[in-house]
Amino acid sequence: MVIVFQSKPSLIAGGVVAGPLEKRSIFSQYFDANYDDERWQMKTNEQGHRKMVEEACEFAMKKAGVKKTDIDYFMGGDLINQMTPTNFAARDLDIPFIGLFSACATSISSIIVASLLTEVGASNFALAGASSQHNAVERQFRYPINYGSQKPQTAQWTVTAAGYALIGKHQEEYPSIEAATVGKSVDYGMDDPFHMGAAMAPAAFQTIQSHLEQRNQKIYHYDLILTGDLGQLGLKLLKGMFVESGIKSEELTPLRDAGAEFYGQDETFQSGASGAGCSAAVFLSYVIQQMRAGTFKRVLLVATGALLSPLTFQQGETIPCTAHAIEITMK
Amino acid sequence: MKLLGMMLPLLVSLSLLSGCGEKEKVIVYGSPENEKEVEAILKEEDYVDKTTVIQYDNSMLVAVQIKPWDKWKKAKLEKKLQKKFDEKYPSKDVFVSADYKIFYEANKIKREQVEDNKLKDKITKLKKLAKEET
Amino acid sequence: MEKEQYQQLEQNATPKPPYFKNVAKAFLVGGLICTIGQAVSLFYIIFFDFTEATAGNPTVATMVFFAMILTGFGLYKKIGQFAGAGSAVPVTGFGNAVVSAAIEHRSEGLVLGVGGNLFKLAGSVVLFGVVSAFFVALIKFILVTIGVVSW
Amino acid sequence: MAMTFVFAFFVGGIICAIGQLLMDYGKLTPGHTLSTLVVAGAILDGMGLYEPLINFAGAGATVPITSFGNSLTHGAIAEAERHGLVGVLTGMFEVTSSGISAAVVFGFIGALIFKPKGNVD
Repeated sequence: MVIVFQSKPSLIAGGVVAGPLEKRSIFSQYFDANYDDERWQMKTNEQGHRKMVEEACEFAMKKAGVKKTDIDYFMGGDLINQMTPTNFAARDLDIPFIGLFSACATSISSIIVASLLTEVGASNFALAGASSQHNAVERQFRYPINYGSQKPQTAQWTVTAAGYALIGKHQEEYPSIEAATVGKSVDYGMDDPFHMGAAMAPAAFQTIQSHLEQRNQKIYHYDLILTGDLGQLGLKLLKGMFVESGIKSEELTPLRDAGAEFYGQDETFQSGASGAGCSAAVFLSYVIQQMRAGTFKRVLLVATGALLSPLTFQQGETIPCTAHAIEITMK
Repeated sequence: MKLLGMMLPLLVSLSLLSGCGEKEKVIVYGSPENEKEVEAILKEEDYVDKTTVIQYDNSMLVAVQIKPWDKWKKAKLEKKLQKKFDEKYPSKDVFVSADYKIFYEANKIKREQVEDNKLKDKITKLKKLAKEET
Repeated sequence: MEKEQYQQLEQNATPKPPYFKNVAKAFLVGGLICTIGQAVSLFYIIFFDFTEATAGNPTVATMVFFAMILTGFGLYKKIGQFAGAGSAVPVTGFGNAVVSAAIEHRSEGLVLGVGGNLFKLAGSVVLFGVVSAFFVALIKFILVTIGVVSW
Repeated sequence: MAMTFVFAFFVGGIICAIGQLLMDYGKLTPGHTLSTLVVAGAILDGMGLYEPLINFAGAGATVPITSFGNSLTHGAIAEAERHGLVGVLTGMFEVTSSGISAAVVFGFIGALIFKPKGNVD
């Protein structure tokens, strides 16, 4: 089940672009750019979403000193129907493209595929990541933006951000990917689209547990186990599951959640942030920069995604979720 | 909670304001030949708050305002008063209405001291207005 | 961990909504909107030829106009987050549902976007209003013909 | 007339409080809540309870969405009284049309003027 990369592909650079509201995030100093207009001066939200993806890729390439023509593969996805923003960004980037959908776990699933291509030698440089735009996602999954509905405390705020990593052959001075675990689709009977954290926590638990087992490691081997967007409640549930499985709660200190911390303790965002952009932005900016600065040696990045659609909710289905993990180390 | 603190005093004052003093309860305008009688009828009905009556030869408009708490049965009370006035003045064409618009217009007629022929038109206009459904 | 065990864990961990606070906020804002509605209908009664019975129609239209302005400037969303049902139940909520859907789908064009999605949220209100009115009136009609009830 | 303001505030507030309870306690979506209230308005009018409420509370009863169900039923019943069974259908929008026509017209105008604005502050 766990994939071990002998050649240890490296995360050479991470390009992260976020929207105006994300200036309020505690990670915003690590982002490459915060745009003032939520639609990137474009006519529609979806076009703004596409422009954001392109800019994130440009930042990643610029930071790595690589041109568009040198990139072998472009991998990514988002939450919009048929991932059109990423597809249209691929059209303009003009790079061989594979679209991936694992909801908010797309950031890690695309990095896993890119690493595999690098491992087998098919790719020298690959762009992999994910993105989400608040307006475009909300109007598709929930309600029109200006609709006056009341969000419960369990709700999370979809982040407007795009994070793309440039993955290449192993290089000592960059964080490198040692192993990865592809998560299953886990459904514990949660059906409330306004309480995604509860739906995704079991998937994160299963992926982390199987990764640790297969790598026969323990939680304390890691400086940081960062889940994608469980939110404050989801993280509480994840910790509860670990305590239930016999691990003492003080051993869970490395366990943190990007969504829960994204907007700090700001009441207006209820249970925290969510969206493919949340995990992508935090993983590929904060985590990479902290690892290169030496704060973290061994990190497990676990992006969590809820695989529902507005239709399945209306048809009374519960929400299956998935979580993909990559283990990154830095010398 | 600060909103709650602001709202309550405003609300309490609003409800006190309405229970103000006794203005004269019944105003009769036009040809006041049976003013005393009309007042007597209306005195009997405890649910009646204020009334303005407009009379002109044989047509009579009774614009009544029902006490707030009795407004539940406004429709029934209106019919009851109408029946009462019809029995009292079979010869006259009486029209009772508990609608605030009719009451407001009736007071306007009195204020503007509208005279004879215009008075007749006003009364028919108000009757038509009161009967409107939509 | 089994599904039931997890669902139990989730029940305890998820905080219950603050019932009393939400109801109080809904009561206040809902009451306020209805008071504004009363002022608007009084305005129509005094300055236009509307009686207490017929003033409802222009009042509702004016309240929907207010809802459009508030929705357009993105303020209704903030009121809605604070008041919940207090802003959704009055007719301004109905107006907000229609106007927000129209604004949202403007990017898909007037015919397919606005036209196709205008009643995406408020359509259910119209549907259940008409259907329930039909059955209630039908039942009443039957009862009257049987003679159990009078008009 | 001033007392009607107070009654409008309380009755309107109570109807919205009921809606909030339906949403929080009954875990209904806004769509379900509004539909339930409209049906309730229709049933109340069928039993002849809603008209007195309008007389008593004025806008407190006409502004909440329950008044939409009420006026639909009212129109249908009135027309059924005059024209028999077919009146149930023909009379539906007799009394109320301003709610929907206003919503459609202002929806269209709103769509022309405004753009969806997410929270950017």
